[in-house]
Amino acid sequence: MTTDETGNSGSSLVPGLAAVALFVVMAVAIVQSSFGTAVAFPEGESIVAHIGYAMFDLQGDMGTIASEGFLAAFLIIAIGLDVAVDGALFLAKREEEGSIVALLTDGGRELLDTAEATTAATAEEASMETDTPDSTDTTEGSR
Amino acid sequence: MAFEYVPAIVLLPFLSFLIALFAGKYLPKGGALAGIAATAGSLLLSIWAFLTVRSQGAYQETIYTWASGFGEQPWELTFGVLIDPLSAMMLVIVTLIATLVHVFSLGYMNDEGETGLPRYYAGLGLFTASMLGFVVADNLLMAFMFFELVGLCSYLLIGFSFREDGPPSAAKKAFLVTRFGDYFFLIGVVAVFATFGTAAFAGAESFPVLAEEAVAGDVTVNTFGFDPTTWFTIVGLLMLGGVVGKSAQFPLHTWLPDAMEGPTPVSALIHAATMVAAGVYLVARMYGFYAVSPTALAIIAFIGGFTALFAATMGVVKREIKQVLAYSTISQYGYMMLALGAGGYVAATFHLMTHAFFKALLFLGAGSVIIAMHHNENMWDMGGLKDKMPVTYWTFLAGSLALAGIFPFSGFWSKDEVLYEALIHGLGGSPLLLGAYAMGLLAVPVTAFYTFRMVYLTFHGEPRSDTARDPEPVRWNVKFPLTVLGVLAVTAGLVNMVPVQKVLGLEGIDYLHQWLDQSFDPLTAHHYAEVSPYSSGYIGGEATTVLVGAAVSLGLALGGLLLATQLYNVAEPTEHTAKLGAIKDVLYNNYYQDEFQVWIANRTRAVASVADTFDQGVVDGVVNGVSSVSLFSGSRIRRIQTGVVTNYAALLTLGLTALLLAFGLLGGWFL
Amino acid sequence: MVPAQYYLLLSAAVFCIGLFGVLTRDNALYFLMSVELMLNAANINFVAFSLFWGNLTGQTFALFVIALAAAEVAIGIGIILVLYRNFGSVSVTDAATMRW
Amino acid sequence: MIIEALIAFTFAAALFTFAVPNKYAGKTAFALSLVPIAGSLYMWSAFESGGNALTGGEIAFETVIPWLEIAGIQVQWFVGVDGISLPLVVLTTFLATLSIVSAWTPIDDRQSQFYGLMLFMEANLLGVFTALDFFLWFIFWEAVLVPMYFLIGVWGGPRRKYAAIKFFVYTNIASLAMFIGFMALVFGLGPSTFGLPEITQALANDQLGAWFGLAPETLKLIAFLALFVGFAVKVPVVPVHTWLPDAHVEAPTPVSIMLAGVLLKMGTYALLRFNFTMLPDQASLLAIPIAIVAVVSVIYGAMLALAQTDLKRIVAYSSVSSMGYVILGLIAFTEFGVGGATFQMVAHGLISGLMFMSVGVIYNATHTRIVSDMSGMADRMPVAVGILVAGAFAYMGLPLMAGFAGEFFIFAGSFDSTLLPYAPIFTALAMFGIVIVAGYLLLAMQRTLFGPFRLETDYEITPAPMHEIAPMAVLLLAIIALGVAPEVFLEMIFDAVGPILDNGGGL
Repeated sequence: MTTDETGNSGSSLVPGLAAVALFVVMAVAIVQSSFGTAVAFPEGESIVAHIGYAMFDLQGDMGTIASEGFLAAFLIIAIGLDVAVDGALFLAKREEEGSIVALLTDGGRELLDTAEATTAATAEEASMETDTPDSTDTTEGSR
Repeated sequence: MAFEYVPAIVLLPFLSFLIALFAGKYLPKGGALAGIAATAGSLLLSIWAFLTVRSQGAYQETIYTWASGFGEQPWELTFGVLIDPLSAMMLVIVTLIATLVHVFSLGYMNDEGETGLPRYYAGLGLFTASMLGFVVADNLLMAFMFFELVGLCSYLLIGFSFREDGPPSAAKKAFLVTRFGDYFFLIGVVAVFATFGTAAFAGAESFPVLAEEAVAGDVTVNTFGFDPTTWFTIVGLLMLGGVVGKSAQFPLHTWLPDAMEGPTPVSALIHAATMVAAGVYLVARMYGFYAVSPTALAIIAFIGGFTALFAATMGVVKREIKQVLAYSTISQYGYMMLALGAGGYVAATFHLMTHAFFKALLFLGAGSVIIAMHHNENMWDMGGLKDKMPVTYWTFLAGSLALAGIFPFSGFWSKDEVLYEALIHGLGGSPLLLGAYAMGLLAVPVTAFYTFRMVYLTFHGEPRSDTARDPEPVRWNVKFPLTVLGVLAVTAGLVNMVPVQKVLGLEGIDYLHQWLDQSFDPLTAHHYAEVSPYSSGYIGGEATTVLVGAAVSLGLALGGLLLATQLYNVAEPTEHTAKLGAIKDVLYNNYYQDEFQVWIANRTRAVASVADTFDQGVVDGVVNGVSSVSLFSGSRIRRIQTGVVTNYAALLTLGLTALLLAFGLLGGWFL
Repeated sequence: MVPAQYYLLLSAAVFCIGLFGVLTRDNALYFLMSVELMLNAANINFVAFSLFWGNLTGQTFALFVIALAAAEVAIGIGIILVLYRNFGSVSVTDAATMRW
Repeated sequence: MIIEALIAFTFAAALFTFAVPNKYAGKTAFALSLVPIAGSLYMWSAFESGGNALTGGEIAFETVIPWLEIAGIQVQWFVGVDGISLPLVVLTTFLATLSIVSAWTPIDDRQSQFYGLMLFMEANLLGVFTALDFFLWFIFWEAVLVPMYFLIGVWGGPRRKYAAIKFFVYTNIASLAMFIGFMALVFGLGPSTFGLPEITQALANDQLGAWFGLAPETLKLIAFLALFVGFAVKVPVVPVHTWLPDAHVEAPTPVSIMLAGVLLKMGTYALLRFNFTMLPDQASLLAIPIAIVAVVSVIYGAMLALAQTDLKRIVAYSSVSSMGYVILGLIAFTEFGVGGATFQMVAHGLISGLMFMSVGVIYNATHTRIVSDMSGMADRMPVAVGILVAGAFAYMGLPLMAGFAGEFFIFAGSFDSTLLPYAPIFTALAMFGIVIVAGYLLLAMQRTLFGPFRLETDYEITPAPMHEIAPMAVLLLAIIALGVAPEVFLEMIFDAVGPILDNGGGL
């Protein structure tokens, strides 16, 4: 399974059977189960407004529909999102030579190669030095 | 009064051990003087104790409680001294010979420029202390402890020249063979504790007394389901193992000739006069215990008689002077065992005493010869030393006459009494004893023969090597001990002239008999005679029997002597061993006893290496097998970690499905 | 009112469709989409039971899940980019060096 | 309070030593380890024996502080000593210091960590011998393994990883068996605390109920077997002994000293505390199999020692042999048997410590331990060899040295045993070990120490330095002192052993 489908994308449907099986099991269980009568929301209240209250821990003061307070969760998620975006940028910005991620996956071989290449380069031609800062500038500029 | 100083008899040599060990290299003579002072002090104290026993009777005191039990095993494991005629006499013998050997060592070790003198004198001091501790012991456990320490000192002193190959090997053999005997002895000691709850030699609650009463049915002891006599025989024979080992009796005698690798004074002190005597002394010490068991006594007598003859035959063909003496030692201790087994408690003690003197004398004389011969021990390289070292010659001759049992030297009296006891008790209805007596009697001419073969080869005829032509002179420190011992070897027999008493009807010249009767009640000679299972029988009358016995043994001894004179008292003696034919090889090889024991040792090691292979292969193999099974299965199971995330997801899904199914089926979700 | 089982069935179906995608595809971008489906399956349950119990917590939580999904996509895309850079493809089967 | 102070100080000393620069670590650890010695000596001098701690006797230096609650059972900080554990505490502190000194020469790398781990191990060992709450005791018991694992695995010989893992896994699996066995008892009893005295007395009063469908007697038997297997590995007895020679051969000298001197005693100590004190009836039920195990350990271990060519392996296998005597003494269930076994634990700790130390000193000079690689060492290192010879004789059970005392008490006690059928025969068989031990030690000494000097490795041999001789001399003196005056420990041991015999031991 792992070997023969490296080239083309997603040919084997066999593992999908597991998902089907899971669905069957869950469906049978769900169908067999019974729930009591639903409580539902009171008529006439604005659900969206109450979500707003819950978000900022105002549900006790303003609302009538029961809910937890989510201010802390809201702030944490906000920070989480920020981190995620920063992380995404961090991952995306790395290009060629000597990226940390590359090092992690190749066991440091590239760093070694780069180091050798750098020494070789400095020894042979000093004019290349001008190119390297250039490329760095470009990367920073893209940020 | 004197008895309060008895511990000092033991401690003085111990002190000299400490001095020699730690300060020996800073002292003149390497600690010899401290040793001489200490042993001489012990000698004086021993003589004092001896005289006090004579005037005040025996003495026993517990000095130190080593360990004490409680509850069901309320055993008191103690150290104490028991000074009775037997131990007082032994104390004097041991301290006297130890002192003389120390003096002799000045000539043998110091003058010869040996290295490691502090170690040597430390060993001698520790040995003397241990031996004296053994002699004064008032219970079996203490005796066993010092018995073992004596073995240690023997090991250290035999292996004195540890830079060579021979001595360490001989030392190992000596310790190992005697340890094998001590193994049985230790079982015996433990059994005595388990049986009687005490191991005291003397007193109303001592184990020989309890054994006697148990046989009579007066007390009950734990005999482990056996009949009392049977059980005491078993225990007695177990303890006999230690005796056989230390006193070099067949079949554990093989270590003693090898032990001649040690310095000659050590051979004199340890392997002739004292340590080897420990075994015999031990049997004498608890003779009351053996006396209740006829079977044990018969076995002792038989072992003794057999060893006496067996060892004597091997002495006939030896080339080295010390080897001859070694085999004669084994043989003579055989006589003592014969006497003990034959109910001759006094006879054995008597022979123990005279033998200590004349054998120490012979070894020291041999040491003197060895100094003169520049440490060449081969008798075939000697000859003609008679004129060059007269003191050595005459004293050595006195010792030889005593050893050969020639009237009126000391050995005659004691050996004659041994044979007499065996004879009368054998005639009294113990045919087994007569067999042992016959072997003892046969050994007499052999002894006389090899003794005088040795004397003639060493001192008579023409010198057969350059060193023998120009021997190194010996000093006073060699001659003095020889002279003292020479006098004793000639005269010691006079303390117990039983034949004279019996034939002439003189009363009261059997001093040793009277002396040994002065002990605590159940430890007296005549009590042993009463307890022992033998009755006496005579040829004609008592005096006739004495005369016949003495005449036969003296005649045989003279016969052996004459044969030796015939063959070897010539200017150019030649080896006559070829006449023995095939027996010669057997004798040279000591009846292949050594080979047999080496074979046993090798078998043991072969078994050990099989066990090792088994351990490495099977026992450890199972352990490693378990580990490799888990390692192997681990290496297979880890293949699940393919690194492909889809597979992990599939496994997760299947796992979740299976889990849901299981819960659902158990929880009835699907009904 | 619609019985709760229907919502659950729907949610299970959506989840299993997402799972099916994860199991059968090896393009990492499909993964992102499939995971999105699975998260939304959870959201359906949140909202459904929020209504069922008359409690707003579920609905609010669904909002957070949506926010988390956004973060996940952001990171996911970044990871896919790095994946592509290192292995020259976006196939998850190629990135199989962390095994055994 | 003194016990907590002792353990806490030793832990602190371990931490401190970790922080000390390598150069000074050895001396620092030595100086710090003198404090536990002083503490244990104080305990010894202030100790007044009052029976067995487990059977309701007086517990000296006792502290009980509630700590946790697990499944409704109270876990306590419960420490104290009695006549059985105090000698082992003294042994531990002494051997730890001496082994630290003996490490000065061979350990030349990461010293601060080495000595820190040694002290850490010492603290845990003190805990093992003083803890009287099962949970607490088990924590110390397991925590001993960790420093040992690193000490073998980091500073060991060429196959150190194999040896360390084998040691750790083997003993850990054994601990698991032991833990399960004990927990079965605990759940059957339902005690209010994990305190060992409470559990012991509850068992003695037949309070054990059925658990998991098992009758009390079956439960006891299962627990006994599980505990026995668990501790037997630690002791070790044949056939679960094979980790020991590997661990010894690879471990550096000071670690071997602790391993043979103290760690093995944990097994016999626990056997005495758990199997023979708590479940005496089961012990008498299984007397013959246990005696067979003991005798086989003695003879088989000695035979294996005879076949070895590595000095350390010889001593290692002889430990198996000596520990067999201890088992024999325990199963005898007599005063001298059990008391002698306890005494032998201390005696063997000192003697095997001395032997490993001596072999280590020879190794430091020659860099080989193979018998055939050398001879005549006595010529070059007279003092060290002299002490080695003395130690070897102590091992052979020379009277007036500690080994003889222990062995004699055991033999005398087991010969007289009423509980063990055929006791005299078992005893006589086991005693044959004293002949074999003499055989292999004398053989090895003759080959390595005596004869003309010869050495296969290229090292200049000089007499051993003072700091190598001194600990050996101290040990030798201690051995002789104990051999001459065994009463110093024997009295308190007997006092603590008596109640065990009253408690049961007869069917």
